[in-house]
Amino acid sequence: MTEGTRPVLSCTGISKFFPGAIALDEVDLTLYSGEVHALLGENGAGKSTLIKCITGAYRRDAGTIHLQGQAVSPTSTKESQALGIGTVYQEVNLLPNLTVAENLFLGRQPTRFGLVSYSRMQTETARILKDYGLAINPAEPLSSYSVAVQQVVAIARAVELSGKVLILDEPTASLDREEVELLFSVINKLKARGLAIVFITHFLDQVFEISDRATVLRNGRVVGTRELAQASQTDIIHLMLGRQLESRIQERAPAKSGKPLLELNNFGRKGTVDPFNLTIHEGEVVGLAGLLGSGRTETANLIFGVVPADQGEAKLRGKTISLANPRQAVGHRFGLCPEDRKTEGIVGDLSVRENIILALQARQGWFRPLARAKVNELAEAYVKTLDIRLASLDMPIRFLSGGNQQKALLARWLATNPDFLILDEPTRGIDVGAHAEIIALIERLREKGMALLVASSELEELVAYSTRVIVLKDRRQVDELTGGQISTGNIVKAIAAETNREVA
Amino acid sequence: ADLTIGFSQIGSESGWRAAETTVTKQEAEKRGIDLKFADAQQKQENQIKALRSFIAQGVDAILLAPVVATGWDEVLEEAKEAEIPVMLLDRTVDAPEDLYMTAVTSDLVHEGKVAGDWLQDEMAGADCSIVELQGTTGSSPAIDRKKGFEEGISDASNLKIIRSQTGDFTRSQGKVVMESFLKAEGGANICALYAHNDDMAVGAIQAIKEAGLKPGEDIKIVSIDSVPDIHLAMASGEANATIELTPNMAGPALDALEAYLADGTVPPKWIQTESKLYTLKDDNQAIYELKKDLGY
Amino acid sequence: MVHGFQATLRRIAPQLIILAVVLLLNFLVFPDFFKIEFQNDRLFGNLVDVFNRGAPTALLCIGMTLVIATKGIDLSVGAVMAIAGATAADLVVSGYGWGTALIGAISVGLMCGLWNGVLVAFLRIQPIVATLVLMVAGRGIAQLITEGTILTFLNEGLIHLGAGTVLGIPTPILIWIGLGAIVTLGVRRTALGMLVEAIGINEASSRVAGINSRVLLVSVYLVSGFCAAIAGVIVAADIKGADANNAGLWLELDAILAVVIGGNSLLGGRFSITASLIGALIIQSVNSVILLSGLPPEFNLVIKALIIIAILVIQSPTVKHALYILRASAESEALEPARAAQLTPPKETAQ
Amino acid sequence: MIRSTHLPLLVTVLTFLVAFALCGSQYPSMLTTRVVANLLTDNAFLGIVAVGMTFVIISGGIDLSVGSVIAFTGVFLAVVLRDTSLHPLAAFALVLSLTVAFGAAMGAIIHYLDMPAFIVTLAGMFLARGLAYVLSTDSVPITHEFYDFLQSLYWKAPGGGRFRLTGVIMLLTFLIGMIMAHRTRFGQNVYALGGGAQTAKLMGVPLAQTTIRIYALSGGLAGLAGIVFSLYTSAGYSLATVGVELDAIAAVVIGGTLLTGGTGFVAGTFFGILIMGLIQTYIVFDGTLSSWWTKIVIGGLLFAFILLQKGLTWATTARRKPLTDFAAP
Ligand SMILES: Nc1ncnc2c1ncn2[C@@H]1O[C@H](COP(=O)(O)OP(=O)(O)OP(=O)(O)O)[C@@H](O)[C@H]1O
Ligand SMILES: Nc1ncnc2c1ncn2[C@@H]1O[C@H](COP(=O)(O)OP(=O)(O)OP(=O)(O)O)[C@@H](O)[C@H]1O
Ligand SMILES: [Mg+2]
Ligand SMILES: [Mg+2]
Repeated sequence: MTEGTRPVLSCTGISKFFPGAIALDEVDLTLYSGEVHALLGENGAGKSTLIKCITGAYRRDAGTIHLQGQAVSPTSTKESQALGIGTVYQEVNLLPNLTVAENLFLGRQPTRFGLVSYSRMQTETARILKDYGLAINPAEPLSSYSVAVQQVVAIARAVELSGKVLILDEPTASLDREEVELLFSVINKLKARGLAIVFITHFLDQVFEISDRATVLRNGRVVGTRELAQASQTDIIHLMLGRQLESRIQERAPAKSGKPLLELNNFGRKGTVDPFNLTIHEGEVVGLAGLLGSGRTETANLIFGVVPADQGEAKLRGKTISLANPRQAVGHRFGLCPEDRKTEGIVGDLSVRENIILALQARQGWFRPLARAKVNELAEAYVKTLDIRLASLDMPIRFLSGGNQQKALLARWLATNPDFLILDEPTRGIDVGAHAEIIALIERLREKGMALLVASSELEELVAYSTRVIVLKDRRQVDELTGGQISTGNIVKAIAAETNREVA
Repeated sequence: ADLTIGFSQIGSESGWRAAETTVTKQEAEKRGIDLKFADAQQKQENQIKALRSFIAQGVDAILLAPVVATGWDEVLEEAKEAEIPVMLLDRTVDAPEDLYMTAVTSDLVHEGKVAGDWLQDEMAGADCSIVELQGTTGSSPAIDRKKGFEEGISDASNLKIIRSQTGDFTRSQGKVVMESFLKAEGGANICALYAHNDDMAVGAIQAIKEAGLKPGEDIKIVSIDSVPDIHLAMASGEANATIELTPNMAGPALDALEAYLADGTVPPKWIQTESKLYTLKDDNQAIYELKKDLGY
Repeated sequence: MVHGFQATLRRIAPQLIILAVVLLLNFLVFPDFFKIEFQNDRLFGNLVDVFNRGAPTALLCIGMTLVIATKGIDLSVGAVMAIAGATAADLVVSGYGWGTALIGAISVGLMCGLWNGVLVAFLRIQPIVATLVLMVAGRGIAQLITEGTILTFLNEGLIHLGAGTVLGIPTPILIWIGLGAIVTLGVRRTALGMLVEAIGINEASSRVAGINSRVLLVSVYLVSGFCAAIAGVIVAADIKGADANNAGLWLELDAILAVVIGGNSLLGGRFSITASLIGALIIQSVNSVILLSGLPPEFNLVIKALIIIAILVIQSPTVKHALYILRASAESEALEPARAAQLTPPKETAQ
Repeated sequence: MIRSTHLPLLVTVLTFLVAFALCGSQYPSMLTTRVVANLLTDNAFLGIVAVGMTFVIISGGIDLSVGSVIAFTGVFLAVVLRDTSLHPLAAFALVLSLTVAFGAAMGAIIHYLDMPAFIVTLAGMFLARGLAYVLSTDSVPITHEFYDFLQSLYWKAPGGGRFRLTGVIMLLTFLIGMIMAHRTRFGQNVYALGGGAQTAKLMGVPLAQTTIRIYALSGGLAGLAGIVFSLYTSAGYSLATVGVELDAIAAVVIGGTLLTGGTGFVAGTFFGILIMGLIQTYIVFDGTLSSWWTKIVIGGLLFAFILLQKGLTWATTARRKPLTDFAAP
């Protein structure tokens, strides 16, 4: 602990008002040199808003910020960068059209004779990314890499920019264990160098693993700051939720495998996913496990027709069907909650209400608008069951906090009452309370007879709800675990085994 | 061998222009000339490009209907150097005379003046408030026809232009602008309309009729070009006078060229076409029949 | 529905105010501006002219609003007007009735819309370039039909569409108001409006949600082609002739301007056809001021530019925001400070 | 090193070479220095504005005012040189600072008032041409020995082609433009802006400064193009260069730059200009097209080029990244 040293950054009385909502109400935050400070809270508690106020992305309505004792007031992220505050915002905020190297060095490119030196930029990039276990071509456009890779690049950029403070808003949401480990080793190095680090996440184990202190927000107010060495997970959860999280580890109803629903034979697409066979039954949850880039997302997209398959056939209840585009999939009562909620999920300027009924309306057709009463009923029901925090159903969905957007997307598909629901990283960015809620929800849906395919990087979660787990590696199915075989250990083993086999 | 001649036309912005193109093609065909036609879409830069391409191609002569008077020196010099004679059609240019062989044009100022003179005679000293429909702002016919008309009525204190607005040489703008004139001044207070081309006059005639007035009687109408539709209007007494701008500029130009090539006859620098005045006294129906197939 | 009406009114309030101001300007330069009389069996007056002369732009901006809502733009409408007008004229001149001519013109307009729509939705060519092709070639096609001349016709039925009246009201006014109402109801009483907005905001998301974005995209270009065709027929009928060279020339810019003055974002998404139509009236009123002012035509463009810049500045999000804050702080003098601050909307900066 | 992102550029270059060869095989006199020199001279002003337009389009914007600014510049120069005794060089400096300021003002309005570039520059287009009218509706010839001197600076190649100063100015503009786009921080910021303004802002790109500079650059280059155009015609004319903005946009797009912003090449624009020039030259050499067929053929060829580009890009990238890129319309 580094008590006694003077604070690097201290914020007092930060407030931020949005129409119909007080996002931050007199929030204080103090960061010391060499500490990792976790910022915790439910979805919509105000964490991201606080970050944006500190870094000048939002104009705060009240409050002061002192950096190493000096009052500062950055009005743009450029200024905060110049002050030595590096930030990763919640959604990956990099430019897909620029190359990896250009993204990493935007604004501080190495120059020679006043001209940007590409060769130096690229060698530097390769060197920096090696620390994070990424061996990618720095000269390729960023868009050719997955969200996870982009996330790592964003982190690397922020780290490079942070002279004094590093702020990470849910950096691990789409990362795998290995990447998280690498990230933590980088954080520890920075910590040793005396940086102050703000770490926002909903993974409490990660909080306890890396952080020294935690500040908890609830409804825009600070409800407490704790030394983590002296606190337990339950304390923190209690602080966050204002209540105890009832233990949900209940006896699971045995998987009663229903009739086969969807049969995929030799289904695949050249250069995307190797052909595979998969049968999904009613009332079962098939988990997709694998490392980053193993092809989970691509498999999900293939089945939903986002990227049409170019070989194999699909049978729904024994009848051959076509899955050439999402519209057909929706027509067959499929649903897909995509991984990349910002670009493939939300329709930002439409209201939360409209976002929730969008898929249902699309299935109903253009000329049969849902009745207003029905729409309100649906939207209100899901806002309640999923506990979506919002000022009004009429606010554009992009103003919701990240986790709440995720819940609204889930609501969109639940509203269509699908037979088969594909969830790609359904709990990404969801707080502990809601996390448990969603796991329970998946369980309930399964019991009702729905078939689910869930891709997730969180193995505990997969283990919790899957009745069958398929392990992917290099876009190929390499293993399948059923019943009692399903455990975190076995999944990790299955992934590793394959690796060893290849190495051998 | 057959002659190859390049013809750089401004564009096809009006019926008159289309007629000029048709007539030029006919005249060339009549003489067995291979005519290379280039439409410049109203842009001088395209005309210069076309001229340069003609030169690169090594045509025997060039017909140029310049979109504007200025800016031709350089390219005409190149043509001269390549010994390709250039004949100007319907407008002349601001360049030394030795750079082109001849210009076949009407006198735009003169046309305006004929219109002014006609109106002065027609009114015979009575007071008259005139509204004017100008051509496209900045185009040389608009400038010169305005100037000529003002000259034509300058010695008559009874004639006064009370409103003048551009109608862009088009029929529909002519109608729109006339409508606003009628309302702004009151139909009874307008005694005559001068339009820089017939198309605008035809549009204005409709506006006058819709306002419940009789074009040609309540409001005298004089315009320029002598396109078929204005003769039709004159035949039914809805317009009073038009001044012809012949679309056959190429005929005299090609005659001069052939004479020059045959025996070196150097044509005059300016071959002026006639600016013939047509009034209600002419057999307008017959003129209409005569003109209607000329490609206007 | 009362709720819906109030929302609409709030949405179009800025446009109505601007329209009122510009009309007032007209009144200042020409005191008889608001005088309407019944003359010659028809309503006669400057205000009627604004509505009548605004018809082509108004018609165009019905389709343009939808196209722009999908994040697109249709530069070809002016050329489509010329083609449609030429087709109608050509048909009546060759002896067909006005009904056939109208149907012919509309079919041609729909074909143009289909062409644009296919380029945009299926070949994935950016709308501005895709429609640029037809903008350039279309006028050529129209001239091909008329052979460069003004194709004059005398068919009373067709002329009635552009220059006739019904109960004293010029037909074009009835047509644009009618079509505007039909399309507005058509998109708002069905799910179409929302779905169009969805694909304009985020096509990828919409597609994943199961929306048939391609067919929807083609449809909006079809509507645009349809509107352009009607506008083209009206313009031709107005002067009893199809002027392929000049019909609708540069009118696409006016239509786009009307949509923007109507407060619709060129980046797609939320739209209001009613507001665009008022935008078209605003533009026509500006033209009217210029004509009535009696200033030399050299000044036309400068005046138009300055008035438009003024309108746009007033409409810009930044100025709107500033006005909002001003009003909020004025209203909240009496209120407690926290609530006052709450009224302040976010000046959006992130995400 | 050739990257996948360079593909559109390669396609454009290839298209030009193939098209030139095809034209040459039909009309051998198209393969002369005259035609090559004409391509450079006649398109000099268009090339210069297209460089500015490339920056604007890469940044995700558009500048519709350039054609009018060229006309305004010409009229302004002509009127100033006619009515005052100012030296042309001083007049150039004056007009360039005017057009730069004009562009910067549009950029400032776009940024600070948060308005779409399309509309702001449309108003700018009306304003610039309106101002040109107010200065003079008549075309005003420029007669100054300095102009004669500048016009006499050319190199006559064997075969009769004249490589003029204006062509050289265009080539230099392209060269500097390429360096600016790809080798300076400003250039990188332009690309960043095109990739997403909000994201770029969060990454610390100075939006206001960059936007203003982009439009100032475009305005300034339109001014330079105006100077070149006035050298080309020795006159100022308020009706000149109507619709040049569309030609410039078309050239930029044919050159492989996406109108959605974020990707593109200044060098591509150069070939875009050459391709458009080639189309025009070919049509004149052919000489049989009527006015209307000329329009239809230009539209058709524009379409063909876009399609070709689309097809090639698609063929080479489809394997790697299927359908997931919703080429935002
Ligand atoms: N621009 C905005 N307009 C209106 N309300 C907003 C806006 N941005 C955020 N909010 C609201 O402010 C609150 C705080 O949001 P914030 O994104 O800070 O939450 P968070 O703690 O980061 O949540 P999460 O864990 O889900 O990311 C939310 O209720 C959100 O709806
Ligand atoms: N570490 C990496 N190095 C290089 N390329 C990677 C890496 N991780 C992912 N990729 C690329 O990203 C692409 C995306 O794969 P996909 O999104 O289907 O994986 P996933 O299993 O869903 O993983 P996740 O959703 O966690 O990103 C892969 O095709 C791969 O080429
Ligand atoms: Mg957040
Ligand atoms: Mg994934």
